[in-house]
Amino acid sequence: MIKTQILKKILPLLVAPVVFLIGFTACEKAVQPVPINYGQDECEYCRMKITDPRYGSELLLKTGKAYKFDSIECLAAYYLKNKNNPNIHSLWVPDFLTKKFIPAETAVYLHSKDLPSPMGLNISAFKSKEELEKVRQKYGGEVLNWEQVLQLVKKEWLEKEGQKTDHHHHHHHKDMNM
Amino acid sequence: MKRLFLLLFLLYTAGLEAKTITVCPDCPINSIKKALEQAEDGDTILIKKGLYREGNILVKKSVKLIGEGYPVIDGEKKHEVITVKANGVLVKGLVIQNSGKSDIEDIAGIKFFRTKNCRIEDCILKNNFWGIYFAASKNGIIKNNKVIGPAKLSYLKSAFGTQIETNFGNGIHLWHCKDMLVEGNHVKNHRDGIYFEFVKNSTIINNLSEENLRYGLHFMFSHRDNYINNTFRKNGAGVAVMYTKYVYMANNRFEYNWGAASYGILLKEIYDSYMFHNVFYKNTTGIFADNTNRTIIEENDFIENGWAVRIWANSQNNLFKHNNFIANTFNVVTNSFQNPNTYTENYWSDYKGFDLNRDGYGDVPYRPVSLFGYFTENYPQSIILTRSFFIYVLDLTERIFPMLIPSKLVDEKPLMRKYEWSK
Amino acid sequence: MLKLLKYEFYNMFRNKWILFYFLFFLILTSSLFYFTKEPAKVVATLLQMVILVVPLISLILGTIFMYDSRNFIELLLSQPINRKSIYFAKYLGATVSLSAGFLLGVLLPYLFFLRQIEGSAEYFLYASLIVSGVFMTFIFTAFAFLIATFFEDRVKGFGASILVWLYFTLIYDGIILFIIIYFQQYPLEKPVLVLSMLNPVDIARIFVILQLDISALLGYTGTIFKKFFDTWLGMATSFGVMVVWTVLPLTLGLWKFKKKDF
Amino acid sequence: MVKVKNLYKRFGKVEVLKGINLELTGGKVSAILGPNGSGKTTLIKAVLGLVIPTSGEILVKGENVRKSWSYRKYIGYMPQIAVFPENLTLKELINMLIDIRKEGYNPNIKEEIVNGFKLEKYMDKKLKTLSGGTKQKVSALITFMFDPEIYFLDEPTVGLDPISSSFLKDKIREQVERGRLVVLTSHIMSEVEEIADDIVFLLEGQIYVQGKVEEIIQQAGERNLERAIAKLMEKSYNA
Repeated sequence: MIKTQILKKILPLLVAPVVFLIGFTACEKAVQPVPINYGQDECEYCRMKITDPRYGSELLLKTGKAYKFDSIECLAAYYLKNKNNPNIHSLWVPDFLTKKFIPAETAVYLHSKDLPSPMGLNISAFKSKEELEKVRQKYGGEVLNWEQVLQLVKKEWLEKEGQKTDHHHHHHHKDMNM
Repeated sequence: MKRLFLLLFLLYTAGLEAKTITVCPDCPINSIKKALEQAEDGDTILIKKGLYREGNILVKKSVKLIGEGYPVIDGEKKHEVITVKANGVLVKGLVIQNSGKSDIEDIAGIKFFRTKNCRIEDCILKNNFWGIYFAASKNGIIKNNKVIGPAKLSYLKSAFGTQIETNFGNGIHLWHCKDMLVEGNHVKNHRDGIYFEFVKNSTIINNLSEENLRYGLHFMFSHRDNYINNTFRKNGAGVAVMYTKYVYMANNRFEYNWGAASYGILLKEIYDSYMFHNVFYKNTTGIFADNTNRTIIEENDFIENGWAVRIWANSQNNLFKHNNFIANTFNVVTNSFQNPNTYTENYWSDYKGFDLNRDGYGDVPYRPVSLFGYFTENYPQSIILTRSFFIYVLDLTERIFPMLIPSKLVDEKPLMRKYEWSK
Repeated sequence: MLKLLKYEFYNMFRNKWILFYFLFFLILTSSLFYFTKEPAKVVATLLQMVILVVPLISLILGTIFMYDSRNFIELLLSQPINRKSIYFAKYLGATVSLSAGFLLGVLLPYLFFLRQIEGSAEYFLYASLIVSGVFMTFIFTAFAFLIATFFEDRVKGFGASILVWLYFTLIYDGIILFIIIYFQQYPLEKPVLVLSMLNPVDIARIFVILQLDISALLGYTGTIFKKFFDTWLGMATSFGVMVVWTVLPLTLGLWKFKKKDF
Repeated sequence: MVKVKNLYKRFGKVEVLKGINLELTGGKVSAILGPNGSGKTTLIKAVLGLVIPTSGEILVKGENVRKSWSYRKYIGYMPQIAVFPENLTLKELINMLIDIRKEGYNPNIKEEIVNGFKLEKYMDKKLKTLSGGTKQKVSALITFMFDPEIYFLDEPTVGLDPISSSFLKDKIREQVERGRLVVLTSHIMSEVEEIADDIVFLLEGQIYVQGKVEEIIQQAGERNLERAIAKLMEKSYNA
């Protein structure tokens, strides 16, 4: 009897922070990309510091939580591993020239061995084909869409990762001809 | 005797063919470019003390560029200072400074592109976008250089929430190379001090890499390399090694990599490697192992780090043996209830057991993981509860009634005394 | 009220508990400085005292003082003084004496050892430790008075004091951890910041830790807090919260005290 | 001087005072009597402002006591058990009260009582070292030295030796002769009979009987007050 009385009095204290939190998140603004703190934030996939604004990417959850990546290939790899999460809201990559976020699905990508991206798959994003061509004139390389980027990352990274139990297989990244 | 004659003869003929061209501001040949025009393969260009502003100097012949009294070659913040596209080039005793800077190009103080048997020795590189850059080269030597860039660590202090200058290049940058030697260099204030990408069968020895904005040493996809007797100090994020097999790291010091997301060393997808006699001192994290497998970590010292070892459950079949864990805030943390690695015969300074049978090993196993450590690894925000009374109670409860910590993550034979290995 | 306060001090400064409290901090701090000459390390240990012992002692001694002076309060109430003055005089008498015990106990050894200190003297760090401790005293003595005014029964009063202490030092952080785990898919940076800012014990703990070496361990979350504290808004907010946590129980206690039958 | 109109007080579920109407005037000693729990102390405390009435009005010298505190300068109160801040000395206590009260302080009266009770030697002693009787004397001292117009004395002679007790009683009578009002409670009926003029007999929160001491003894047809009161109480138990 006394115990339930005490409990009744304490319960609001316990619940208060939770209720507060729910109220707080409910008032949050619409889900949109969060600015990356270059030099401070860590890549969610490869754990490296994010330092290059030409490649810093983001995955947003419906809750507004943002996962940040140092390269487009890391975003793609993370997405491939987590795409069954029903909470995923959107994917964002930076436009190579303006460094502003654009949706990953609408961006066009340049895959050029002479334009190395932070994690070695050499993928850069552009908001339009015209912009991309400006850069491609100098560096060359092939043009990809988002689906093809995913395919590339799957092939170059994820499928090879599966082989790690194999002791002596040949290393999986093609070296440039010397 | 016959042999000696032969040798003398060879030297003589070589001397006949290979001439020395002297360059100085007041000489008839007052620019390096002019000297290069006149030079032939095998010639030496002797550059006397002075300031040389010649735009981009392109070396396409196998010459020796040798400075006397440290002549200064200046890129006027516009050009790549020296570009080498020939084999067997030696660059020695120069000051190379003020390269250009670009948003989309890697402009270096000196760049070697598709070369063999090139050497750069005793040079001073100052204020270049990228310092020494080797691309697609073989059998190169980078020795006793001083590479000081413009990227100050203090940029990071005010970085949070504001856009800061992050566009810096690396100090010694090797890309798609083979059989290289990086020895005795001092690299400072670049983005990454020493950077290897697709570099194989190479050795990094006796270097000091410090106060770089991101990593003191950073390598990816660089198999069968040796890293010996280097010091990586006070780098923004420490050292990162990734996607590589057969790494040999011995006698290195990883120290004062003490920042919000810094590591002594970050191991990401490392296979079949060996870490031996390294010292991790005052790093936020000593070793952070993500997907690191079949690696032996033996006879290393972990002293006064935040986390001595953070190891994720995707890292398997690693062995921690004869290491000394001394006064770290957390010894080992992991994000899983499983333990696929082996910890044995290490010394843990906070081990509280006894050794009644006097065999040198504690009688009860040591459990290096705390529950709070587990939480911080899985829910990073919970770190904000550091030093909370709640955490003491939580850890104490877990020690008395273990529930969450992997029961197999134990050192069955904890050493009673520090393991002495000779340095 | 000031006259009343004067005699409160006469009374308090001769109180053996206050003396013990002072000696406890004096001896502890002195021995810490004796063994390490680095103020940052001393602060790291004292911080635990500030966020655990100071609240606990403030609560316990505060309730003891209030219960013990019940009859005297009756006597005072029969004099031509208003209740507010009595309550404030009692509160200030207790809280200032406790603060002084803590402050002198911690400060004197620091000043004494200041010459022998190796490295940085850490004035700001030490000052923030002391300010935190004083705030803890003001806040939890206010709670003690509130509790002692609410509960006639001493035993209940002590029970409530312990509960308040557990809530702020233990349970609240447990709730935060629960939230962090349960709502991990939400952007929690701001909510966790705000939640921590609502608990004075957490403010003191985090504020001091951020200035210590171990702040590097706090990583990204710590950076957010650090950035917050670096702004005037952050400083003002945390200061404001401390003041609110002092004023809130104090006014509530006074309100109850004014209506109370003796 | 003190007027109580239709006073009710409830503590939780217990109604302690149920409509008290009372008027007390100066120049008299009025004793409030009644069995334990009849509401004596509550009534006194209500007048002092220590207990806040549920309803009803209390006037002290025409001033409503609700929300006022300055009227207490007319009142001296001697509680049943005197407890003082233990680390103050007697002198400090006296100075403190003079400091906060000032009004009415009469050094002559103070001297007289200090001498009468022989308190001089305790002046520099800490209050926690004093015996119960001495504390009672101190309590009387700090009540009388302000020369108030109204006295509330809750069991004033408890713990006093006969000499001190007589001294105190003399002092009480003296005040009445100066036109002061003295309200007291006591369990010693002979004492009440000796010094009181009027009696207010409370029973279960109401005034059961009120009147002059002699009248009450007469009405009950008894020899003395003690027996008269005993009879009254018996009656009430049977009722």
